[in-house]
Amino acid sequence: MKIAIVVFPGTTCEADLYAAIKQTTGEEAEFVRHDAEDLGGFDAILIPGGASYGDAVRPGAIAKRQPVIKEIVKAAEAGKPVLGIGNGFQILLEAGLLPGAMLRNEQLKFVCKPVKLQVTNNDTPFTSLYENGEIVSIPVAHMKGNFYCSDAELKQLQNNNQIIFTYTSENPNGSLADIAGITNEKGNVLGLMPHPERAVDQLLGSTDGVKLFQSIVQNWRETHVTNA
Amino acid sequence: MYKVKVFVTLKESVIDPEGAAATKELKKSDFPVDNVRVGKYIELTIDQTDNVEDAVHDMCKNLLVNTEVEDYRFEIEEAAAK
Amino acid sequence: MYKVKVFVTLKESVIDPEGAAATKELKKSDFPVDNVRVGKYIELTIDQTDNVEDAVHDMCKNLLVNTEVEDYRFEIEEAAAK
Amino acid sequence: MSQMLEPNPSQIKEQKIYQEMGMSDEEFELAEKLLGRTPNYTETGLFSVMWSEHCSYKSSKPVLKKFPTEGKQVLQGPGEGAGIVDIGDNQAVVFKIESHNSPSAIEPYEGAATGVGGIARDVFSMGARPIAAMNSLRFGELTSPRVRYLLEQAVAGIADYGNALGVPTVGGEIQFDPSYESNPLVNAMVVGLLNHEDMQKGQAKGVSNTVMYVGAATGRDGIHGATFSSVELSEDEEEERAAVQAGDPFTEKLLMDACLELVQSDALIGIQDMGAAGLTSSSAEMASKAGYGVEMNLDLIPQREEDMTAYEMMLSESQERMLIVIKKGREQEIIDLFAKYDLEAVSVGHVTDDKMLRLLHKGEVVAEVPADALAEDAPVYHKKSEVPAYFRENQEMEVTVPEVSNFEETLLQLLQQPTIASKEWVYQQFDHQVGSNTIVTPGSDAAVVRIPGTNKGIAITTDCNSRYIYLDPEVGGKIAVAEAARNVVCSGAEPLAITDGLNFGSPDKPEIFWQIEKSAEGISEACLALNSPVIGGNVSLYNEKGGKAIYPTPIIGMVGLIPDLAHTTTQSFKEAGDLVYMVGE
Ligand SMILES: Nc1ncnc2c1ncn2[C@@H]1O[C@H](COP(=O)(O)OP(=O)(O)O)[C@@H](O)[C@H]1O
Repeated sequence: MKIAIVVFPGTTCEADLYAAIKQTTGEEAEFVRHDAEDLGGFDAILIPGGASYGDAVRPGAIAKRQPVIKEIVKAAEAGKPVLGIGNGFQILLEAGLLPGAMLRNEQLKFVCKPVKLQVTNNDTPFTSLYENGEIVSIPVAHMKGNFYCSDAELKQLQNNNQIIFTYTSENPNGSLADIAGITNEKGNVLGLMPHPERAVDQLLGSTDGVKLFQSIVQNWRETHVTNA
Repeated sequence: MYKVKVFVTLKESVIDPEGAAATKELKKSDFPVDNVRVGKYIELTIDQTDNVEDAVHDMCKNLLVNTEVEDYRFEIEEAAAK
Repeated sequence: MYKVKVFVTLKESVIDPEGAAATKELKKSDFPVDNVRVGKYIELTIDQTDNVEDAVHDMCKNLLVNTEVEDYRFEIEEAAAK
Repeated sequence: MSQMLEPNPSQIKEQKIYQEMGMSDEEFELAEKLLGRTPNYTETGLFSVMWSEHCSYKSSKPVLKKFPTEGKQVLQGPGEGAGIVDIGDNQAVVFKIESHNSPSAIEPYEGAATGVGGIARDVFSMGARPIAAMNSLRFGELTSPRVRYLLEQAVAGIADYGNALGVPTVGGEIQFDPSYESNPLVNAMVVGLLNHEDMQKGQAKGVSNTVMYVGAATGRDGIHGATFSSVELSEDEEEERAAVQAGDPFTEKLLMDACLELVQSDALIGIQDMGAAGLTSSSAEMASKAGYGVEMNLDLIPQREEDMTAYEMMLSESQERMLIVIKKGREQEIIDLFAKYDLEAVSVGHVTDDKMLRLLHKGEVVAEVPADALAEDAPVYHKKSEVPAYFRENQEMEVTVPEVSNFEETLLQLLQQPTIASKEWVYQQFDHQVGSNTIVTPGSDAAVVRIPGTNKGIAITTDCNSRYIYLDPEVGGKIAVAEAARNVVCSGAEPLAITDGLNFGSPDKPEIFWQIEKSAEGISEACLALNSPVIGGNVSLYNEKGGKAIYPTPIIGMVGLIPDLAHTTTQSFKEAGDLVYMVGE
């Protein structure tokens, strides 16, 4: 499996993500730039966190206009797994690959701490190795993770089982319906505010992010084998 | 050459964490205020003569505004060329 | 009851990284724009009849505006009481 | 604001205009002597900033000399942007602490943010990738709304800058005391990591090599000598002028990534951050250190504002800029390298063999000063030192042990003290985990950061109990180093070296100078005892208002090495039933 890690000017979590993939899956990963024009050779696309373009105008507002976005849209349409973490989630929202928008955290401050999440749908290529309802501990680190969407959009998210992770016991940012991560309708594009790449090593406090990366690889293997 | 002023506001249905905090804080200091809403005020110059309005709408929709949660309006003033 | 609109802009000498990034990005898309500056646009209602201007200045200086780096101006409109 | 309006040399001398720039009569005379003529306006500006306490350490040099600065682990002691310590396996850590007190007192958000930006540049200009940031803050009592504003904004400024840069802010310390009411302290420390072969120096060597300017454009930010030019400013314009410089962490992030690629290039000869005194200090110091000269054409300097004078450009404190010297003929390579990061690199001059800093503007030589005169020949003052009355009185007091009747109540009272209470509110705003190497996050003794790709780690702490220093600067200085060492050791590390941020009142007062001297002696003695030399630091003096000085606050930033992360320890109790021991006296 070949995984692309998309790097925009201002991205900061790419090395962490790369290390996490190597450590948890051993799969091949490669950095691609914001101006990359062909991601056809990749099997999955990951957009790490950070502050692309310094979060100018809105987080993700400038990133969504870069050439690589076309390729990400193509990959999403082709059914390949696309994962956006933190700022990556914001970019997916801005690019229209996921519904809704991020507002500033309710408490108006940046928040960095481990939070408890519930896996609310394990029937996705990102969560298949988790149990449904499983509680995991994964850190957040963001200023604008207060998810918002219209009532109609929320209803659709709920009816289609597109809400994959919710905050439990404490909502760190005021996010609507405690939403921490959602997918698109097809389920192959995931936006996730917490950082699973920071939860792959007991030394760092949690290994609950491991199964997310392993799920991606396992699902890819399965479809790959069936198709072959 | 025109000077453009764009006013970006959160849609009424969307909660405004910044505005809510400001309202609370001002009330605490006994200002009889309410409904503080914090939006953006963007100024720019544009060096084109035709279809300036269309261009501004384009810029807003493509970059300056997230129409999912924000509304905008703008004013265009003539400005001296530099 | 008045409706107040406050326009907060960065002082001219202060760098505006956000505006600079927006300028660059819009130029890349061939908009003939320049000097994008991103400020704040604040709306609020105030329920008092006298010295509204003074009150707004107070609010601006004490909370809404960082006068070390920002300038502001405002407009006051009469609004129907709720 | 054209140069026509600037006073000529004889006006500067007769009207003592140099005094407005902070130069004394004797200093101006010395400048004349070194130059062999009366300096013009721009040249007077160069002398005034380079001979300021901040750049020249003219009153603190005799004190700094006392610090032990050597050890077999030290690869670079004081004298460069930051000190460097060996950690084995061909790797080294680079660190330094820097104060940003006065800008933070005026505009805490930007003041603190640009403090982080400045010290990060000091570290990555040595060729090191920043892997952790720390801070040390002092404010008045939280009962004052102004203090709460200062705290809130300073914390937000540190957070936003470090977070956008992708450098984890892994810890720090905060103390509240009335002595800091009008003089808050904001000190920031950054630790970087490099391979030995990537060590850089700020040197301008090799005749006709090219001097390039990289990063953000120059504006009129933070020009203190603006006192004079303000005569020409209408009130409106004055209003438009901010008193402090603002930061742009996005540009800094690009600059950092670009510089870290640049240090791999054999075209690079020298690199230095444009910190305080911006273009002046970087160019003069790089020339002086290398024993060469530098000639720059100021018309080529990227400028953000119109009609800037030579004086303004040379004294600007605009952020996110670097000066580099590269091998002649390799310019295009460098331009291309920076273009990849959306940054401009511009050739602005070259290295000469005449040891002069020569500046051209609009076709004329506007300044021509020996680089050494600016960087090396500043006067050194041996200030008077005197034991303060309060100290003598205190010494005569009997030692009494306070009686505690209700331990529970006293404990609760202590825990409620803002200085002692949990600082979670602060460090939750810092992205302390980015990089995925923060093994011990804020809230324990020292922070522990893994050396990427290894099983080693470093422990980092900042400490200083300024009340102890006030009561007895010598003992207090030892205590500060000892506390830092205990924090580092308790985390499983062995102390390597320290950086110190010396924050004091006015050295012109003999009692204050005594505090500076004595605390330095205490620090030195503890450093020797613990084999933890001083590899760099910063001095911030004149922290006083209305004659009232802050408590003497020499902050110790210590870094220690953990050879095996399995031996990392944290502060918390782990399990019921475990035994609790007290070690020591
Ligand atoms: N308190 C101190 N203790 C030891 N060294 C110091 C101290 N203050 C400054 N230095 C050293 O003096 C040199 C010049 O410092 P400085 O001018 O602050 O550097 P910069 O220009 O990067 O701010 C640096 O190497 C610094 O480490």
